[in-house]
Amino acid sequence: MDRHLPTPAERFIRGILPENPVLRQVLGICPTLAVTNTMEGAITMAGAVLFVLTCANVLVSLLRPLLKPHLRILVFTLTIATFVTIADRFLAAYMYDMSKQLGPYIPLIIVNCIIIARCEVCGSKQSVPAAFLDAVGQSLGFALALGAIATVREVLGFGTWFGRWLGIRLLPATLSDRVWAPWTVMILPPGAFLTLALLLGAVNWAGARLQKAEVSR
Amino acid sequence: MTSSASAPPTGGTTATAAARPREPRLTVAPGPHIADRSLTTQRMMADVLLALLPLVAVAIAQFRQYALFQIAVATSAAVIAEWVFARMRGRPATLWDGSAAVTGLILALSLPATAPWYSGAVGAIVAIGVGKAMFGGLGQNLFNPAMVGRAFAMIAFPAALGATAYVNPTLGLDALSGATPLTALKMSGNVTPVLPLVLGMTNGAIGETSALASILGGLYLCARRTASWEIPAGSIAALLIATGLPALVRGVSGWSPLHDLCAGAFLYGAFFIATDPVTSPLTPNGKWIFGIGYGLLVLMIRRLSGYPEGVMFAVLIMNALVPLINRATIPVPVGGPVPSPK
Amino acid sequence: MNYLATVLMLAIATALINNMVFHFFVGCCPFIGVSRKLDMAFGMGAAVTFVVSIAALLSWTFTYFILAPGAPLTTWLWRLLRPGSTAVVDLSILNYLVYIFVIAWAVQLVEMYVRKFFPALYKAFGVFLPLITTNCVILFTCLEIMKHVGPVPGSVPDPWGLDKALIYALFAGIGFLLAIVIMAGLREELEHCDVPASLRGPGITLVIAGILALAFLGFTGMDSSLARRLVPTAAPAAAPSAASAERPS
Amino acid sequence: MNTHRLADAWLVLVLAMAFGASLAAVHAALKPRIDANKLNDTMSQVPMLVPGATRGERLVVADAPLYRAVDAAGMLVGWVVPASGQGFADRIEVLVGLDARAHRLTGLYVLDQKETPGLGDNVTREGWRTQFVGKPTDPPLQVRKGTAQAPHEIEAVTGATISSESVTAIVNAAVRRLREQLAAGTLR
Amino acid sequence: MSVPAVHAAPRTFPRGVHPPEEKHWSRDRKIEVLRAPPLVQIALHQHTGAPCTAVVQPRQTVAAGDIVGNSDALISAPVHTPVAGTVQRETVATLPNGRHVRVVPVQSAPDQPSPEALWNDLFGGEWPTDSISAMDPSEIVRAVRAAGIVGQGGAAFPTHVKLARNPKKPVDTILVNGCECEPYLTADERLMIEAPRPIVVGALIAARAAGASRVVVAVERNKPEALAAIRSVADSRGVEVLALETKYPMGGEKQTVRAALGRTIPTGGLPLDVGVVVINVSTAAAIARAVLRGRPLTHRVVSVTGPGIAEPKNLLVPIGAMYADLIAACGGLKPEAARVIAGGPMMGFSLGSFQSPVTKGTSGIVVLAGESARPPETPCVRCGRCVDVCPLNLVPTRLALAARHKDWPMAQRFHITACMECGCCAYVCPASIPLVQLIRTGKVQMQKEVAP
Ligand SMILES: Cc1cc2nc3c(=O)[nH]c(=O)nc-3n(C[C@H](O)[C@H](O)[C@H](O)COP(=O)(O)O)c2cc1C
Ligand SMILES: Cc1cc2nc3c(=O)[nH]c(=O)nc-3n(C[C@H](O)[C@H](O)[C@H](O)COP(=O)(O)O)c2cc1C
Ligand SMILES: Cc1cc2nc3c(=O)[nH]c(=O)nc-3n(C[C@H](O)[C@H](O)[C@H](O)COP(=O)(O)O)c2cc1C
Ligand SMILES: Cc1cc2nc3c(=O)[nH]c(=O)nc-3n(C[C@H](O)[C@H](O)[C@H](O)CO)c2cc1C
Ligand code: SF4
Ligand code: SF4
Ligand code: SF4
Ligand code: SF4
Ligand code: FES
Repeated sequence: MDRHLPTPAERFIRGILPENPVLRQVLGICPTLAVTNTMEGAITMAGAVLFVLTCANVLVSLLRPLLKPHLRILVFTLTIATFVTIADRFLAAYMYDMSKQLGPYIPLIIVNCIIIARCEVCGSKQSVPAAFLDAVGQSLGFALALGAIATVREVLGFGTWFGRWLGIRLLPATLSDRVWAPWTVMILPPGAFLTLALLLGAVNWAGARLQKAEVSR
Repeated sequence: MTSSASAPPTGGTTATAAARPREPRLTVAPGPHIADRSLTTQRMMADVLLALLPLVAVAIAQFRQYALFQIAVATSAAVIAEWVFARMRGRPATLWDGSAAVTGLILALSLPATAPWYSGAVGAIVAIGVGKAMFGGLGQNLFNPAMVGRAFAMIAFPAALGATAYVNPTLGLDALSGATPLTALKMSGNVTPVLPLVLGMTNGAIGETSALASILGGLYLCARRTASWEIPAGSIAALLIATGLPALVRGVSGWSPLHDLCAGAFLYGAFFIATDPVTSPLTPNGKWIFGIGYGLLVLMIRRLSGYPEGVMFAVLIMNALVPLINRATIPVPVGGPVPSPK
Repeated sequence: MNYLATVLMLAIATALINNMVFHFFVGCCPFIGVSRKLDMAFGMGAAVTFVVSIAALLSWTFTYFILAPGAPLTTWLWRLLRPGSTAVVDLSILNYLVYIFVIAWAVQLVEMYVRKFFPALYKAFGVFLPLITTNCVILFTCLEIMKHVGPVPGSVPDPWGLDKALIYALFAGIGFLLAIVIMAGLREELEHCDVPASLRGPGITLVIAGILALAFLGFTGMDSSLARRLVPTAAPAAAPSAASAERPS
Repeated sequence: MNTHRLADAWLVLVLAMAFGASLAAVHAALKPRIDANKLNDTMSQVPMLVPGATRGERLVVADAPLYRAVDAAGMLVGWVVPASGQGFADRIEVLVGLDARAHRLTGLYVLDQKETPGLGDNVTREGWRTQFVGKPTDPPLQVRKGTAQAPHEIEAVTGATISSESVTAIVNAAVRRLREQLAAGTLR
Repeated sequence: MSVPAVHAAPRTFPRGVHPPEEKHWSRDRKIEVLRAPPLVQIALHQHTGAPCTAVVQPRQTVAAGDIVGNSDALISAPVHTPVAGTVQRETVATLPNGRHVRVVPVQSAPDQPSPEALWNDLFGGEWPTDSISAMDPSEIVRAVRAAGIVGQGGAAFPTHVKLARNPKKPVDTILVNGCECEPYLTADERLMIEAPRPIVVGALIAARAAGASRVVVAVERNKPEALAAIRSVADSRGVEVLALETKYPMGGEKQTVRAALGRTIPTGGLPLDVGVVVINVSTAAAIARAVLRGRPLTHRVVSVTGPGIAEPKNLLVPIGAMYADLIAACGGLKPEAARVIAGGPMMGFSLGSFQSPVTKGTSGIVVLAGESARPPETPCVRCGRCVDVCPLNLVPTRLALAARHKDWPMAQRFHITACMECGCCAYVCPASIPLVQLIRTGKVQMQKEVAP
């Protein structure tokens, strides 16, 4: 049945960079933009996606012999919505601050293209270990992208990194604003769009470079 | 073949003319064989710099070394950025067409006198990098680079470029001791007399204070046909009509349509920024629409939004609409549209 | 407050100031994926506007009568089963499940209805309808409306009736339509530009979105000053409502 | 045909049951905690907003909630009024603390706001909010750019006059509402 | 069809450009007759339409005016030898527009008519008008075809086709085009001054053929002498003369008809669609010659002018003479000559070689000097100046962009096929974009790629 499908280990590796959901597949853009003005938001979102994606992918993989084609999407949606609700309640109960900050973007994971795409591409076709590692790999890739964007935005926008949890301050608070000032724009929507654009550009550029190097070798 | 730079050369192959022993060097090229040389791209940019001189003069007269500082920082940052980005893309250096200097100067003139060094520098780098180079360089950008840079800097450093940045009585310059006319109106309802607005004796961005200087420079640009007159005409007409009709009904007390015209950056924007050929429509009808839209948006933002002035936002929003305007104003050829083959 | 002013304020705030794409970042995937051609973009935007209005109608109704804490229908049923019970019945844990099915169902319904009765319209945007099920604009709108639905007085700040929910949804859709049409216009232009290879496609689209987000910041504050102008008696800078600042509990 | 479909859908039905059950369990387990979180947001502020108070008692008056601040002995020491209004960017939600007869402000807390970070969101800073403490409630407060001169004046946050005015207007409205209710005798 | 009153004519058209006129180089030089060169090359395809095939054999001797090539196609015209002599082997020559055509070389016999005799035969003497009203229209058309007359205004469209009556499209006006709006060129101007009579008479004959009741001669205002000369002949014969604004491309027929008659020719249509036939002044003279004297079209006036030629002249040349012969007759190129153009500087073609024969459509040779090359191309700054000048109200920059990117839907959206390639847009473009060239190749490629 497995026609040249990638092995579990390959699935894991691919999710992190070669098939990074945000940077290579340009999926899941909404949360990527919305929650990355602080590292805390980015990591919490990535954690929620890790939970939902892993549970959904594994469950779909378990159910895969029973899936009827025309009910497939329905089952996916049902599964995802349930796990998202659980994640949402869990955050509201134990990380109330983050729950308030992330607001509707946690429930929006339900329609996140990454998760449906993984259920389609991997969960409904491959074994449980593959589905599990695929989910973890993709989530790590997602976390990597979110972390990269959030790092740029938080450092430039607030002058901090994990400012709320760890209190890391990169610009001394006493710096005169004649010399340098944080860039408020990075916290606002324009900064989100521009950061992601530049990151995508950089990744594409590096990818093209690597490819050229390989071809010439 | 997507790049415009790789187009065939216009002058080139030397013919082996067999007519005469003296053999002049002859060129073969597609027609027309004569060109109106009074206006080249380079000349257009030089025109803009020339037309900006009155504004620069007023700025320096009023804000002294602060104006010089802003102009120096933003213009040199823009020119250096242009060079760096052209190198990065492996494109021929485009410094000598002067467009980067225009972008830098227009940006500089839109800053408050006391803006810290990084606001002009970041603004100029974003203007050229994000506003221009990322779209493919001269002629291909969809948004006015100077306004992209200014918007980025303004939102990045709201304290340095926002309303509070203008008032700074401690620097010993009279020009910097009062609120800008638009801020004074918005916050406390104070009305600045018209004459200082016309001459340039109020506070504000260094290039915007004198309506007269903007008009002088602007008329020169329109007369040279470097700028399309339809855009300032449309915007001024729209502003005067939209403010004048209510004034006719209710009567004028205090802030008049003339104030709206002369205060803030409206005229500077109408003559120098909205007229950026690259980011405005192609056809005369499109230019009218663009100008009217600009005028109305400036007014709407001044009156209704949280910001005292709307020039920058109005220009960017109208830039975004240019492709739609261009599409809606495709002229009908003389003699009607091409008949469909049948 | 004057009803017209409320409506106008909500419309401007939803479509321009808090634009779905430029402010809330929702609908980014179709915004990037379906904005290459003007007619496609218009079809997508129109389809979203259409579906979001219907989804809002359904989700408001479901939330108000069934799901929200103390919803009348659920409470009535519960009392029928357990006469004398005073507990506040709360099915809001099912919110997300119900919304996503409401949306899926609404899309199916709309598709069938439009195909049957408006074939021309179906041709224009029918192909986009199935895609919309997973469109976050719709779900996001339902979630926003949810925050303002509370059958028990005082349980939510600024409660909305069905009318406000519908206006909100309509202008959320219009805001999305506006954004995607503007973007498509710009991208058609861009096809002839020498954009760096690594930025072509999503990259430059996001750059433009960033610039548009900057431009749309110019609308900030317009809703409240408009309200102030239309209703001069309202207090300066704010039209405070007496409602609670609490979240629904 | 219909039964055929139903037969096909057994998996969905089973899943729905299972998921429903698990959600019910999650709900039952977490709801008390979530509710406590929400209430805490407000309740934990009461002692800070009204000096001498140890806890709040929630009332609903004219469809809007209100908190009686009581001391350990259960005696009324003041009020906490939740209120909200439009700020520069979005709604601002605040809690206003007042003495028992609503003559003086005793505290101000910003629950939720989306003002510009670094500008408008400075209204949440303690340094700015303490201005309100001890202010008389009559005449209504007014914002002033620069240094406050009269007792009823509030200094604007630099660069964020609009946010400052919003908060002040929200406070004034909350005060007005409480005083009306006190005067009408609906509260004791 | 109602005929608009003359005073309603606007005398101009919207947009267009005003390049420097540069007529002074040759406008005062009387037309000189070029002595028949030793060899002429008669192109078998010098008109729009089907090419001719040779009807003479190598080594055959021919008399001046003998037919050399002919075709049965409707849209075609025979070619004749301008000189007496011996036919040689058919070869191929390249015309200035890049087209390769078959040519019949004729070696001139030693005894050729004197210049005065030739001039008198072609343009001098009496041109009676009394018989015109009795002429049979189809007879005129036949004579025009037999004489091989094609338009001498540039397009070289067979004139007999234009004059043939079409009951569905009645003609009310013959418009004689004496605008000569291209800078430098003065051939038509000189002809109007020196031979107004055959022009006016030819126009009246054309009117008889086409069934037109009205004859109008339109001349740009910058040619007062020509206007006066034509008026002196025309007024007594019921022919109107109109002075139009000096503006390029006033001579384009869409613009002339608009300016002179106030009528708008539909896009993709002809003057015929608005009841007008437009003929060039030389064409008119050729018609008179053909009908009244039975002479074929064998000679034409060519301006050889510009700052790069030693002695600018207007020459009456045998069709088939080489460009090199004409240049030599004018003292050759100056050392500073930089570009040699067949035709005017706006629409003409620059020459790589002078071994091309003059054809019926050749109106001039312009030699530019010094720094005449256009500056190098830079990116379009979307200034819209090209839009401001396009006489047809097109958006040239978009057409060029579409052509460059082969975006045919866009090209069609912007009406690329309506462009008449007049060059106004490229003339004003501050970025020196070769707009006309791009549009021209775009039109051709589009036709190939979007075959119906
Ligand atoms: C070209 C130009 C464009 C400007 N655009 C804006 C704008 O869109 N919004 C704004 O608040 N200020 C803008 N300004 C600055 C204002 O004109 C100036 O600050 C105004 O007089 C008072 O605004 P402030 O209260 O923000 O300082 C612009 C200035 C210039 C020169
Ligand atoms: C990016 C940006 C964000 C802003 N955010 C706020 C804000 O959150 N609250 C506010 O009152 N003013 C904000 N402003 C400033 C307003 O435009 C307005 O200038 C200000 O309220 C005037 O206050 P001032 O008179 O104290 O400078 C912001 C300005 C910019 C450029
Ligand atoms: C741009 C342009 C300019 C023209 N200029 C002239 C001109 O100056 N004189 C002229 O006789 N024909 C000119 N023509 C050709 C006329 O349009 C028209 O074809 C001609 O007058 C018809 O007469 P014919 O068939 O006798 O040549 C021009 C055509 C174009 C497209
Ligand atoms: C009349 C005129 C106005 C211009 N205005 C601007 C401007 O507002 N901002 C800018 O960056 N460049 C301006 N330019 C320069 C140039 O067009 C600009 O750098 C291009 O947008 C870069 O592609 C202007 C040029 C002209 C001729
Ligand atoms: S699934 Fe929806 S919310 Fe998520 S990234 Fe895609 S478009 Fe955005
Ligand atoms: S399926 Fe929809 S949401 Fe997903 S990538 Fe495509 S357009 Fe975006
Ligand atoms: S004149 Fe040249 S630069 Fe200007 S719009 Fe036309 S093609 Fe572009
Ligand atoms: S060449 Fe074509 S596009 Fe250019 S001006 Fe002439 S008609 Fe217009
Ligand atoms: S992720 Fe937003 S609509 Fe698909």
